[in-house]
This record gives sequence, structure tokens and C-alpha cells, in this order.
Amino acid sequence: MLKKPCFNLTKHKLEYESVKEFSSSILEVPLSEKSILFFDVSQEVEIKPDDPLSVKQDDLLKTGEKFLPFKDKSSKYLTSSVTGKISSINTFQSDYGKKYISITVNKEKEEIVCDKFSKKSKEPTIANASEFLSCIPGGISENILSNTGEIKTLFVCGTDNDLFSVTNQYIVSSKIESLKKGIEILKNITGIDNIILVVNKYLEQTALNAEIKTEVINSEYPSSLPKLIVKELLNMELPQDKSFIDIGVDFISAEAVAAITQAYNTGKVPVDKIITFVKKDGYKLLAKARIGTPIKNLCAACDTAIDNNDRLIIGGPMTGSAIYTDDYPILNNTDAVIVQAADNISRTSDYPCINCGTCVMACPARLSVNILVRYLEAGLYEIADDEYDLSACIECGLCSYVCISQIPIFQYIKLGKYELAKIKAKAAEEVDD
Amino acid sequence: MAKSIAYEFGKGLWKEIPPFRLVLGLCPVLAVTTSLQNGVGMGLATTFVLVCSNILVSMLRKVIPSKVRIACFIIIIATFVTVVELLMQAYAYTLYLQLGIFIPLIVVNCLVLGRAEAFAYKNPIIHSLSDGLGMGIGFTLSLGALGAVREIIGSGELLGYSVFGSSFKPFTFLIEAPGAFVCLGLMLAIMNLASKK
Amino acid sequence: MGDYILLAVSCILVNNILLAQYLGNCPFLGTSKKMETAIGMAMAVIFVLVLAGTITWITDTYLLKKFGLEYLRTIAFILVIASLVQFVEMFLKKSIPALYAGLGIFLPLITTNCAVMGACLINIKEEYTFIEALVSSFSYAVGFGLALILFAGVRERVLIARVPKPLQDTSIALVVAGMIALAFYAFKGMA
Amino acid sequence: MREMIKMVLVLTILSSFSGGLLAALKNGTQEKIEYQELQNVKGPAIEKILEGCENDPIVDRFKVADGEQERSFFVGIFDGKPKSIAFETYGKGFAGKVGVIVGVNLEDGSMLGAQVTTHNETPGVGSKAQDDPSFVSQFANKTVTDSFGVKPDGGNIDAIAGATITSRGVCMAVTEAGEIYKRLKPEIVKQLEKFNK
Amino acid sequence: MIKQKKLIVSHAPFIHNGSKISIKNYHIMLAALPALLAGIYYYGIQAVGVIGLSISFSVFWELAFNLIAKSEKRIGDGSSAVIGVVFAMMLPATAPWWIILIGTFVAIIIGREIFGGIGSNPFNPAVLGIAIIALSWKEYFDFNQALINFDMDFNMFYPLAALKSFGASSISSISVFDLMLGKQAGAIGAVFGIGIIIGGLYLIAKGIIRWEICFSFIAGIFLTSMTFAMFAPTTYAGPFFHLFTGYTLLGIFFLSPEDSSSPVNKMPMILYGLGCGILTILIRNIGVYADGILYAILIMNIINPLIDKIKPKAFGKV
Amino acid sequence: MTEAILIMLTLGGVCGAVLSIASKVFYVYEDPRIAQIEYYTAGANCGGCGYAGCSAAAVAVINGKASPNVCVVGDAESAASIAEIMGLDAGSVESAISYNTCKGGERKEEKFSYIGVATCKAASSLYGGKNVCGVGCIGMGDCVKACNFDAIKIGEETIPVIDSNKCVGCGACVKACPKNILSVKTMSERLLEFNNIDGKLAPCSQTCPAEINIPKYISQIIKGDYQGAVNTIRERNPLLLSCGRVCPHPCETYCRRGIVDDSVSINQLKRFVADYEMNSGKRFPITCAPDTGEKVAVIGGGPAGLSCAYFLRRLGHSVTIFEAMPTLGGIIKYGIPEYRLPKKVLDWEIEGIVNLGIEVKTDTKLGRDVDLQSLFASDFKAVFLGIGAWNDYALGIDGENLKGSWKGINFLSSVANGRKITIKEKKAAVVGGGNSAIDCVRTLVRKGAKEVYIVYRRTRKEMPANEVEIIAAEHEGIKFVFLAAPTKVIGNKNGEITHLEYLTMELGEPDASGRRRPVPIEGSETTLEIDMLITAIGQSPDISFIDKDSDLKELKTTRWKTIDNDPLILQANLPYIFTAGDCATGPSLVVDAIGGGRRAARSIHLYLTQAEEEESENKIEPVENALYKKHIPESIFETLEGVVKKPRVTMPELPVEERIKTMDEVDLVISEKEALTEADRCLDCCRICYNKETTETQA
Repeated sequence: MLKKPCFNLTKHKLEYESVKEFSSSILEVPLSEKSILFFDVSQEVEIKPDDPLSVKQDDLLKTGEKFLPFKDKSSKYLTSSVTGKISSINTFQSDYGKKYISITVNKEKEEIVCDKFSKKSKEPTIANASEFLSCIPGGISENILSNTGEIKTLFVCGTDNDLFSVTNQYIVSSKIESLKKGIEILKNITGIDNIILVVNKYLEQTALNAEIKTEVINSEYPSSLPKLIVKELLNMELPQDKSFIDIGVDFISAEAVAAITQAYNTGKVPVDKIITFVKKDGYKLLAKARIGTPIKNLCAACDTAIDNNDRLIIGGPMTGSAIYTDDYPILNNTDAVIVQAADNISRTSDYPCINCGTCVMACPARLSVNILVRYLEAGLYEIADDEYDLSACIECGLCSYVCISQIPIFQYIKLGKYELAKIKAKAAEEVDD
Repeated sequence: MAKSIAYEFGKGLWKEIPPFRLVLGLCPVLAVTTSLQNGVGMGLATTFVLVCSNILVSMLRKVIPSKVRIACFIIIIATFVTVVELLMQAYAYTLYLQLGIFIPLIVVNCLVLGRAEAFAYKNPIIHSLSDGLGMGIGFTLSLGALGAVREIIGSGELLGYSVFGSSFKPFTFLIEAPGAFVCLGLMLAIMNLASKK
Repeated sequence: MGDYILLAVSCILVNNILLAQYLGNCPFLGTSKKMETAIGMAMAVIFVLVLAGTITWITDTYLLKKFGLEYLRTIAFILVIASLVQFVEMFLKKSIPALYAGLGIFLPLITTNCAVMGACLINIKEEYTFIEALVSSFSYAVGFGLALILFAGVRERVLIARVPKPLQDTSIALVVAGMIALAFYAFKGMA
Repeated sequence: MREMIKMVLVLTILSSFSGGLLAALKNGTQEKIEYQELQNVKGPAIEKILEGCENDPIVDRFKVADGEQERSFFVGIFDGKPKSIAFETYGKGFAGKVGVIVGVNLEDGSMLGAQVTTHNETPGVGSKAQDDPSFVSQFANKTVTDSFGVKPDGGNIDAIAGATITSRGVCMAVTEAGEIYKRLKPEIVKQLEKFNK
Repeated sequence: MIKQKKLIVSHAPFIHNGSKISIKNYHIMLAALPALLAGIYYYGIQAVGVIGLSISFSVFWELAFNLIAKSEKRIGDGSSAVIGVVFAMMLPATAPWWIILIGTFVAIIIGREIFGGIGSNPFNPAVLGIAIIALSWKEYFDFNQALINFDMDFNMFYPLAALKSFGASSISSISVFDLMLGKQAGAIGAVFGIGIIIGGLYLIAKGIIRWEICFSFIAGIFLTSMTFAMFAPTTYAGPFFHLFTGYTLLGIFFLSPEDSSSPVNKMPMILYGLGCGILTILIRNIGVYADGILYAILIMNIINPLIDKIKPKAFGKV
Repeated sequence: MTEAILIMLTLGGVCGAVLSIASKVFYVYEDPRIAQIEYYTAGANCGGCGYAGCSAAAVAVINGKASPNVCVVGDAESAASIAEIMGLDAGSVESAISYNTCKGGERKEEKFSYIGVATCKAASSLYGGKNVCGVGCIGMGDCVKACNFDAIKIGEETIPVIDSNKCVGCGACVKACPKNILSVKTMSERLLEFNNIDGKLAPCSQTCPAEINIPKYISQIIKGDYQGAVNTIRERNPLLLSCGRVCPHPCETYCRRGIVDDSVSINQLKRFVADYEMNSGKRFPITCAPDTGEKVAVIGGGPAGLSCAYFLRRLGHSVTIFEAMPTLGGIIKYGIPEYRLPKKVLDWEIEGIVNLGIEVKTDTKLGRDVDLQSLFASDFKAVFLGIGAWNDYALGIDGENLKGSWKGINFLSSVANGRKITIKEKKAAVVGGGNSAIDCVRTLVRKGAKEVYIVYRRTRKEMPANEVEIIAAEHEGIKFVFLAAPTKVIGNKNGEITHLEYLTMELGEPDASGRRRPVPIEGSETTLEIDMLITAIGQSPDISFIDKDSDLKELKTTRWKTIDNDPLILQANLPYIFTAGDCATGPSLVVDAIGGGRRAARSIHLYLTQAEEEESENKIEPVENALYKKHIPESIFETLEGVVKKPRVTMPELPVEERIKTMDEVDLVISEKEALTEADRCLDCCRICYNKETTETQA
């Protein structure tokens, strides 16, 4: 799949994995002693990581209990996935300015499931969904839960964004009934009429059999990136200065839909996440773990030892991110975890761009990557954006994948976007002054 | 406030040697340096104009109104350029032929005008004199060096004497227009390299 | 007519004022770092050179030659050109500020541009008629602009390349200019 | 207003002063310049053509009106007699005009030779017309009033390799010389009387 | 405190398709082989010497520059060797060693290294090298004169020089097929047309050079030469003659598609190729030079940054 | 000839006329300053300033977007000329060069291996960079690439090294650095810099109330650059001679070396360089920014007032100190006895400060000799109150005012003033456990008292006085009476003191301050035979002037009679009044007062320079992210690896027998050799890295 064909007049093809190639068994990861809950504080402008929290050490959390870390400042909440006492609270600096509050919970012997949800949610309503379900596995966007009526079309992604991962496909193939019911629930509570299940060709039949409104997309990477789904199914390119919500579109993963069904069926907030795990030798398996389980427990359960100079990747191989500590927890959107052995790691080089144009041919966003990357290397982010459409990049990573000089183009682009945002924010600030 | 006269003189020889450091007055540098003789001749002509105009501008700096100062500088410079032109015609005619149109064009050499504007108009006569002299000599040296390099490699001769013998096949590229640009560019790089240490 | 076209081609490509006659190199290097600036400068030069070429031809023919004062050519020309440029600058600034912003800011650079003065002198030296002088002035300016814009295009690329430190900026720009001059040899003999 | 007057005044005085100065200088050097000009530009060519003459052809020159133009003729005295003259004509070369001096033996109208004086040709290619004696030597002893052309054009002169245009230009100039000679011969003969001592 | 394992952190993507500059360059050298072998067949051991010297000098210059500039040594990627090969293809078999030394110096150092090395050169280094030395030492590039000592079983002369001097009638006797087989005087790698075409097609098939440039180049040559030939068939030669003489095919497949100095977007590539073709014939027909390929490519190299600004509208751009 | 002259005359005339007419007809108003400024730029159109050519830069200066020293090629002279044209605060004209504040380098620890784009920006955007230290240098040299003047290189320790000869202070490197480890600051900016929670700060620097860059001056001492060390200290603390003697050095408490053996004797090192300057026979020059013409009145010439005046003066303001006493110095002059801080030393130091151009009016008391009205009349724009705390608290017991009873400060200042007090052969008791109490007893010993008691209501452990002082007092034979609360002073009929009666106490539950509260034991009254009593149980400011001055009626005070202010910006409720030192905080450390003086100076500086722009808003922005009296948690260690024990240099002091006889200075300065050894013990800490000493390097 990752080999370059001998003769290539056409561009490189990367096919998505098919869930059918997986063994149907799913590995259950045992509950870990310590779980870590991440609360994202980078989006909230007014919250600073060192603001006082409304929870503190030694507070007891129940499984499925929701709590608001910054009660006074933000209504965003976290759902505890285990029962236990908070043992420490730290800040965690992630990439590109992202910051989390990490709350470590020590498992109590006996698990107590919080019953607030079951009490309040006999009937599915948008109110109780938004009150309890924003942290379900797979994640659900605020726009869906706030029910402002802007969303006209909701795509349920039965495809996985990135290569290797089959998490959502697994849900479609194994829980199609639950998915169907979840879509009904969503229709009822949000009032969105046009909910479409998006699958690729591997699962077309499954979806058709279940009689769900389905669209089939290309099975070639990166066609299941949101922007390309919109392009393929709605035949429009998302304008650069608009967001999906502006054109009345939103996405939800199949896993989240199934989780909604599960929540209302059982009266418990779902806390288990399905993860595609890729071992060092490339063997892939599916695992089920609590949200908040440290990666090292997942690895241990999958018989994979982490050594020095290995690479631990959260997410897929094209768009994921490498982490530096195996204490990092599984989050509600962690679809895949990849472990690469030290001697199997593709390196980058500091070769200059040789202007071969392969990236230009590969780029689904039609960027002049060859020139763009030079401006980015020189740190001229504004020119890169004004003249070479930096912000039009849809972040698929194909340019770096095909680059003959092995330039970390994708990193340059991400960095460029990040720095550009900073420059613009600063300029806006100056205008305000 | 005022720096020493020796400093003003010396800076033109290395620290601010034109056109390598102060990239000014490139046209004659490129055009006439096909040989050492031409280069030095042009350099001396420029030096003469530079020194005379610096002195005169400095003398008249109190009289010249600042609004028409550029026009005045130009008249002063043009006068001296014409003087040089006439003298050269009378006493160094071959050189005059070689330098051709570039003699009258000294008048628009940014170096001369630049020094008048940036230095002589603000400084006393003696300083302006030494500045002009230093810059002029620096300019001459640069032109001479470039001319020598191009002449030796480009035609295998120096001042008309064969350097490498008759079997040498000169690299005539350097005598041609593109060669002039490339040669100056590379010499500039060598200067940058040298001054770094 | 054919002669004028040949003259134009000769002045634009074959005897390009920058690359073959070495005139106007300071602004050539100075204003070519960015394409926008290069285009502005090119336009300014075209505008001024046509005016200057005409006026100096008139001055020379009806004033200097008449009185046998050819030796005052240098001083007369530069005076006329400098005054003209300054006049145009003031005029634009007041009357057409939009044009001034795009083109006028380059005018001070033109006063000391030997391309302008040089082209005027060549007109006289080659004993062109008035029309020929006009054509050649315009063509020289177009040649200047063409070379400048092409140069700016290449230079924009070189600016973001990993040029070794001692060669950066002017040094590498000169080498590029040399290469462009070499490429212009292609047009040799075409006019 | 006061400032304006001052500006105009300074500019006027300065320029008139420079005009005066230059005029004075010009007067002083005029003679010298004219001699230098002839000596250097045409001197070598004339010397070669009128080789063996007893006088200085540049001193012994006269002018003849040809239509609107005036043409200079240089006299070569052989055996005490003004037998030959040399004069300049122009042809169109690869890059601008090519000046050619043609020497004519008045007695039989044969050419003493032709020499290229001024040109702007490519060094090493077109410039061979001046430097390479084998090309111009083809003209010697031919009748001046003939028409000349390079062989590719069906003429009688071998072109310089790679410099057909220059060669063509030279031929043009020589052909024109023949026409001038035909046209002005009576006047020339009249003028020559003066040198017949 | 237990020491945390030190993992490797890098940025996505974490996989790569495995392409390498060195492999690409070896393919180019492989593609040059047919034409070179033909050259060696015609010109013998001398040609082998020229090729060998050209490659080794090229690599030497790059190494020397890297040592002086204290930059990373990258001679292993074969890019200098490729320049050496292409450079050798344009040389006559009689080229003396010092010309190769200076030519490769110009190509590698002035043509490429001082601009920042591989990928940064605005001009094709090999073209630049040949153009400069051909300007300086014309006698070695006058193929008639240079190859005078070779005794062949065919009429050995440089067709373009003949065309330039004596018009189209002088070359009417030459069959296109002979030209394709290399029965003409010329540079080592430029005479055997079929070989170059085979190499070029191989490169296109491998995706190493871009077909848009090559085909539009050919189109440009055909269009222009046919127009000229239509108006004055006695003075100007036809398209096939132009295609198979001089450096034309070399220019089409090995010189003009050089990565760094050619455009990468579709429209610019076509314009670039067309421009090269048109200029080539213009120079051959009305300029002073017998072969216009070198200058045509140099001119298009200059225009390349400008035309490469024509690019498709980016995703979601309004 | 004539023709030539005529033609040129016409030509010149025509051109001149056309131009001058055109300049009238086509006149467009342009700020005349643009041309003037352009005249002073270097004219090279180099673009180093970031503007498109010199003319554009000039426009930017006019629009206030660029500072007068915008031209990186031009020298200080041209910058000064431009500033003159702009009539700007010339303070920003001082030349600046770049400084590296990170000391991480090779000793830093990494949390992962990084592969990818080799720039600091890229590396830092992934988890803040590979270093464990989140704020330190990444070492990939973005700054080197950014520098147009070749002034930075990555040194052997993989941290940037700046060549100060080449640096022009353009700030390109600062912009390039994602970790803010480089700073280009003018002297004024450096003087006004405050410790920041993101700072690269050693624990000692975090602790020091004056925020002195301690590791920097110690490393300067190691290099033998004593003058540099003095200058480093002077950026934060003008009273280094005094502080070197009397500072209780809270910094040493947090010295990391103290975790392993003894903390570095930081204060001794400060004293060493301070004394080095004094003994060198010349004063190291102190530079001041150009005059701003703003006048500030500083009321009180104590440490806070001197510090504030000093910093304001260095910022270019005109300062006048009004001092109620005959000489400057305040509490350190009158409250600290000679044997701890010789008057000669203090006077030398104060002279240095006053010599910067500070006007001094002694014997002038606010409320008595001057009032606000008169200050405003004399053009003072802001007033700094640093009047100290001179009112001793009374015990509030019977017989307190008997003859032979003194108040602590009163006693000490009387001694300092040389007033005749009979102490010889007296039995004296000093009530209190603070430093002034110890000062009193040690003074008494030296003045020949027969028996000296210290009466304190808690135990030795709770005594707020410095440990060294207590020890010294013990050595000098002071008798300590702990857990004793005076209840009554008993006198004879002449009104002279004979006895002190006190209750014995026991310690109860800890109170708010964490000290165990003493509880009296009923019926444990004891008497102590004395003929002299000094109460030194604390002081409060003398704020009587408030009532005398109608303009000050509004001034808010606290219940401790201190002047109420914003604790961070030190502005009182009247916007033009700023306070610091004991009068704002209550009795505290000298170094607190010095730090307060500097913070007040910043506020006053901002108040004066911003006042014109925002007349309505007199509120000054506090320092962002200031680390005021806090510690960076991650920098406080509990264990320390890789440090080899080395003894601390002992401080030389006069032998007890000698010192109790005279008021001579007790503590002596350490020798140069000892200073170097001691400085060498410094681990050169930064936020979390420090120099590990391996046994190999010791051998």
C-alpha cells in the first residue's frame, strides 16, 4: 500500500484500510490504576491554566459524573470516566499553543456510577444531551448540542479520517442497528432532517442493508477529510473564510452516534472508547479502553513494550501527533494509537526543495507547495499566505508523504498557520489600541 | 562630534570602500573595467570630480538653499565632469575613447552625488576633502582590481603585456557584459568573506 | 516603419540598456527585490525617459548645436533632466496622488539614474532624428523595465533560497544579473 | 518669495559661472583636442594606408563640402608629390556604425587599402575586421569605384568567419567610398594642388 | 524520580513513500545511457574520457565547495553527477580537459552552489556551463572544426552550421533517418536522436520529468519551424531537421525539464515548453547562433518565475 | 564664451524659476520633520529597521510607530538628533544590545528526541520544545539566522552568545526567539524590569525583594569583573554597601546549595564587591538617561526614598529629596548602630547617589516646612512618600514613662546623633525580639552597660530578629528573658526606673502567623532589677502631617497607620502620591524598602510619561505577570543531585572581647580569595537547571 509503483504516470494512491481485514475480536483494556482527564483550555480565551480550579486534590469523582473545572468562567464540563480521587492537577502544554489541564484520578476499589444522567434522561432531549453528553467517545460538536437550527446537513462519518484507523468503520459494521437508532434520536432531538451516513465502498452494502440514508465516498486518502467530504457530496469547496456551520454542515462520528444510543438505552454516560492499535510490526488490532486510560496501559494490554527512541503516535499516520510520554491518556477522539520501532521511523531531512513538483501534483488543495515551502522555510508567513494560499491547505499531509527531499512540509505548514494566526492576532490587537 | 580627518580618509579605503561596501556607482564599475588601465583611468576621473565637488559643496554649503541643493550639486558636479572630459580629450585621448559615454555619466554616479549630499553638505571643507579623496581612491582601487582581474583572465594580458604566454586561451567571458556582472558579484562575496574575519 | 520596429527591438533586447550598456545599475539592484517595486520603477522610467529623451533632443538640436556649445551637453542635460524629474514629482504629488503613490515615489531615484541620462546621450551620439529619438527612448525604457521585471522575478526566488552568507543580497543579485545578460545574447543579431 | 528669489539666483549664478568656466577651458584646449581626435581615431588607420608617405597626413588635411556635410581628406605625399588621399566612410555593422578609412591612389584610382577605425562590434568576432589584417587586405589594389560585397551575398570579398554582418558593413562603407570619390574627385584634385610644392 | 523513556517526537505524517533524490538521479543517468553509448560508439575512447572527466570534475567541484563553505556534503545524491553527465552529452568528443574543468566549475559552482545548492538554481547549470565556455572558446564548439580528425563512413558535418551559412538547400541531401541514427557531427550525447528519445520516454514514464514540458517544447519547434519553412522553404529548414539536429532533443528531454529551473504547474509548463521551442527556432533562423537551444532555455529560465505565478485557484479560494 | 555664459544663465534661470514656481503651485503639506529626520538617518536605505527605506522610517517615527533609534546603522548621535526633532522622551535613545537570559545550554535535560524542522519556532510549537525546562533556550539558532549583523552565535554551551561589539540592538533576535530568552532593553527599560512568572530566574533572584540578578553578579565575580558585578547590583539596588552589611538575605534561604550543604554566602559576596569599589578609591560611573525635565519630590531620605530617587534620576527625571533629619539615610543612618553599619560607609554610598544630580533639602519636614501646595507650586508633578516608621509602639503598661525609659528607635537615633546618654554601669532591659531590640542591646553592651537583658514574650525560636544577630548578641553576653510579658514598670520616688515586672508565659495554639501564641500563666509575676528600659516592640509611621495639610486630607491610611496604596503599583488613593518602605508596609527589611522604591519609581515614571496621553486615567498598569513575592513552584527543589559538599566561607568578625568595647564594625569583609572560593560554590542556577558538580571535575 505504501510502495511507489514502478511506473507512475498517475499520482500516488493511498487506500483507506478496510475493517473487513480485521479479526472481529476486540481487546478489552483493563481499568488502570490511574486515569488522566484532559480539559482543553486553549480555546477559551479568558481562561488561563493557572486560574484557580473548582475541583481540587482528593475530590472524589464518580464514573460518568460531570464536573466543571472552571465553574465561574466557563460552562464547559468534563465527564469522569472512572471512580476515584483526584491525586494531582497539572497543566499540559501540547502542540501549537494547545494547553490542557490534566487531572489525574486514582482509581477507587469500587466503581460507583453517577446516576444524575439516568435520573434526568428518561426521554432523549437536546437539553439533557447537551447537559451530559458532550464528552462521549467520538466527541460531539457544540453546534449540534446547542441546536440553533443552523445545521441543515449532518454527516455521520462511518469512515475514518486517517489511514490505518478503522474505529468508525468498526462501529458501522458491528453496531449498525445502534447507529440507526442513534440517527433517529439525533433527528428527534436536534430537528436536523438531513442526516447522512458517510461510508466508503467497503461498507456500502452494510449500510444499504440497514436502510439508512447513506452516501458512499471514494476510498482513497484523503477523501474522508471533512472538507473533501463536503466537496464530493455537496459538490462545493468550503470557502476559505467560512466555517462548516456557515454553510449549514456539521459532522459527527459514527462512534458518537452509537454512544448516544447506548447512553439512552442504559442510562449511563458511555466512557469506553474503541481504538485501532498498530503494533511495531504493523499488526493492527482493535481495543476498547476507558477514556483517560494512559497509553502505557493500552500498550501493555496489547503486548507492546515501548523503548527508547520509539515513536508513539496518537491518531493516524498522516495527521496524528507524536507524543513524548506514554502517560498521555486516551481522549474521546483518540481513534488510533500507533507504535513505531526506533529503526522503522521515517526520518526527515533538511534538504532543500528541489522543485520536482510531486507535491504540487499530490496536493488536493491545488497549492504551489514548492514555492510555499520556501517562503515558510524563510519564515515569511504573510507572503506565504497572501501569494501562495497557506491558509487554503486542508492539512492532509500528502505533500510530506510524497516529498522526494523528505522535507517536513506539513510541519512547516502547520507552523506557518500557527505563526500567522499569532501575527494576525497581534495586528488585530494593535488596531484595537 | 567630528571624527578625525585621518578617519574620514581611511574609511573610504576599507570600511566603506565603494562600490564593495557602499554599493554605489556600479555602472562605470561594470562597463569600463575591461582592463586595468581603463579602470584606473575611470577611477581617477571620478576621484577628481569627487574631490572637487566635495570641496565646492562644502564651501558653499551655507549659501545653497536646501530645497534646490540637489540641483546645485548637480551643476557643480556637471561642471567638474565637463572639465575632466575636456582635459581628457586634450591629454589622454585614447583613454577618453575607451571610457566613452561613461565620462559624462560620472555626473549621475550616485557615489559622487551621494557623498555631496550625505557628507560634504554637512561637514567642513577639510573633512569633505579627505572624505572625497578617500572615497575616490577606494573607488579607483576597486575599479583597478576588477579591471586587473578581468584583463588577466579575460584576455590573458595586463597593461598590454601577455601574462601567461601565447598558449593561454583567455576566458573571454569575463570581458563581456555578463562576465562583468558575475565577476563583480563574486568579488563582492570575497570582500564580504574577508571582512567577516 | 520597419526601421523603427528594428530600432525598437534593438534597443529593447539586443542593446538592452541595462544588460548590454551597463546603464542604470544602481536602481536595477535597488528596486528589484520585490516585484511590485520593480513594476513601479519600470513604469516610472518609461514615463520619464520618454519625456527626457524628447526634451534633451530639443535642447541639443535647437540650443547647443546652434551655438556650437556641444561641450556643455552634460551640464545642460543633467540640469534639464533633474528639473524635469523634480517638476514631475511635484506635479504628481499634488495633482494625481494615486499615480504618485504607485510610481512617483521612485522618481527621486531616477534623477541619478544613468539610464536616463545615458539614453539621452546615446540619442545624440547616434544622431537620431526626432522620431527615432522618441522611439529609442521609449524602447530603452521598455528594455529597462523588461530586464528589471524579469530580474525581480528571479531575485524573488533567490531571496528565499539558501544562498551562502557572503554571497547574499547584492553579490548574488549581480551574478543573477550576469546570467540574465548572458541569456539576452539570444537576441543577438535579431535587429 | 524671498526664498524663491534666492533659489533662482543661486541656481542662475552657479550655472552661468560654470558656463563661463567651461567656455574658457574649451577655448584653451580646442586645438589640442581636435588634433588628438584625428591622431587617435584615424591616425593609425591612415598611417597604415598611407604607409611610407613623407608627411604627416593628419596635419596635411583639407575639407571638402559634400552636400550638407563636410568631409576631411588626408593627403599622403609620396616622392614629394601628393599622390594619395585617405578619407573616412561609414557602413552599418552588427552593433552600430563601422567607420572605414579608404586610401586611394589618385593616379589610377586604385585602392591603397581600407582600415576599420571606429566600431562597436563584438570583441573577438566582429572586431576582427579591425584587428585581422587578412580581411581588409582583400581591398588593396582593387579599383575604388567597384562595388563590393561579401561572398554569401554573391560578392567578391570573403567574410570574416562568424561576422558576416560586420564584413557586409565594411563592404558597404568601401562601396560608398567609391561613390564619394567619384563625386568629389574634381574638388579633391583642386585642393591637392596646395600640397604640390 | 524514574527516568522517563526518551521517545522520538516529530510531526505528521509518520510515513513516507520512500522516494529518494539519489534514486531519481540514477534513473536520469540510466536514461542518458543509450545516447552516451552511441556517442562512445561513434567517437571512441575519447568520448569515454570526456564523459568520465566531466562526471568526476562535477563531483569534485561540489565537494570542494562544500568543504570551503563548510556546508553539508551531499555528493552522494548524484545530482552533481547528473549535471556532469548532461554536461558531457553537450561536449564534442575532442573537448580538452581544461575546458571540462572550467565548464563544470561554472556549472556546479556558479550555476548552482552559490545559489544555495540543489533546488535553488534559477538556471539550468549544465546549460549555463556550456553557454559560458562556448562563448569563450568558440573554436571547440565549432563541431565541423572540432571533429575534423574523425573519419566516419558518413558525410561528417554539423548540419546547423551548414544551414546557417548556406541555407536550407545545403541540407536537403540529409535524410531525417540518418540524423536520428546519429550520422552527423555533433556533441557526444546529442547525435543519436533515437537514444535520447528512448531515454526521455523512460523518464516520462517514471514520472521523473514532466511530459507537459517536453511535448509543448516539440510543439513549439514544429509550429515555428513550419511557419518559417512555409514562407521561405529555401532559406529555412523543416521541423524534423530542427528536431534531430543540434541539442534539440537533449534540450527537450534533459535540459528544459531540469527541476529547479522549470515550472511545476500545468499551464506554466506548457508555456515554458512552447517558449523554449519558439525561441530555439527564432534564434536558429534569425539570430546569430547556429543552435539556439542553450539561449532559448536560459531565456525561459529567466521567465520561469514569472510564468510560474500562473497557478490554479487554491481550495476554497474565492 | 559669452554665448556659453548666456545659455547657462538662461538655462539655470529657467530651471530655477520653473522649480520654484512649481514648488509653490504644487505645494503639498508634508510634515517638515520627515525631511529633518531623513536627514539624520544613514541614508543607505538598508531596510535594517524593517521599514521600506529611510523616508518610510522617518514617516514611521513621525507617526510614533518607530522609536528615534530606529536607524540601526546610525549611531547614538543621530538617534539623539532625531529624538530632539521629535521632542520625545530621550530616555529611549540609549543604545541597547541584546542579552541572553537563559543559562540552560548543555546542562539542560531533555524530555524527548526531536526530529523535524530545525528551527526553534518549530521545535517549541511541539510540547514547548524538547527541554524539560519550559522556558529555556531551544538552541537551534533562530536568533543567529535572524541577526543581520552577525552578532550572535550559538556558543559552546549551546546557548546564544552575543558579540556586543557587533550588536546594534535592533531586536530582530528577540522577535525570532519563541522562548523570549533574549532581551534588548535600554538602560531605562532594564531598570524598570520586574521579575516575571515566565522568567528564567534562580530561586535566589525570585526571593530577593529587590530582584537583584544574583547569579549574574556572582558569575561576574568569578570572572573577576567586579565592576560588572557592581553594575548588575546597581540596576536593582543602589545601597549595596549598606545591604551588604545589614541585609538579612532572604535569598540565601532559597539557595539550592543549601539543600546539600550550606547556602552560598550571597550577601557576603555583594558586600565584597561593594567594598571593593569603595576601597578601590574611585567610583564606578553610573549612567543616567537624558533629562526629561519632569520634577519629582521624594519625601524622606531613607532607603526607600533614596532608592526611588536614585531610579528616577537614572530614568532622567529631576528629583529633590526632602529629609526631616539633618542628614540623609533615614532608618539605616539613625536606626542601625555604628558597629553594624559604619556611618562613614553609609555616607560614602549616599554621596554617590546624590552625586547623580539629586537635589537634597535636609531639615525639611513635610507638614512643617513644606506642604503639597508649595510642592505643586514648585512644579513637582509627583510625590513619593518614604517617610519610614519612626513612632515606636508603646507597651501600654504602667510606669512606662519613668525616667530611664526609652523607646527603641529614639534610643538608637539618639546614640547615632551622639547625644549624651549615661549607660555606663547601668542595668538595662530591652523589651522586644526584633532586630531593633537586638541593636539596642548590642549598643548598650558597647556603651558599657553592666547587665543587659532582653525581654521577649515568646521563645528564642520565635524571635523575628536575624539568627546571626541573636547569636552575636549571645556571644556578647546578653541575658535573654524569654516568655516574659512586661506588666509594670516600677520606679522610685525620683521617678527613676528600678524594676520591671513581668508575667511568665507559656506557648499555646499557633496563631494566624503560624507562631504559637503565648498565654500568660496566672500569678507568675516576677520582677527584674533594672535602671534602664528600652521598649523596641515595633514602630508605625508618623503620619501627623496628614492633618496639617489640607491637600492630604483625602489620603487613605490603614489601621496600622501606614499609608494605604495599591500593593503592586504603590500608588496611593491620590494619584500623584506614591509610597513605599516602612511607611507603606510597616517596619520591614531595608531591601524591601529598596525594592519598593524601585517599583514606585516605575509607577512614577509611567505616571509622568503617560500623563499627557491619558489625562483622565491616572491609573497605572501593573507589571504583567509580576512575580511579586511569589516563587515559581517548579524551581523550588527538595533534593539536589550531583553536588559535592564544600564548606561555606566563614565570615570574619572582630573577637568578642574587642568588639564589645567599641562601636567599631563587627563583621569584616571577606578576602578576594575567599570571595572567589565562595562564588565558585554558586551552582549558577537558572529556573530548573544548575551546574552539576561531578567528583571527576573536582579531582
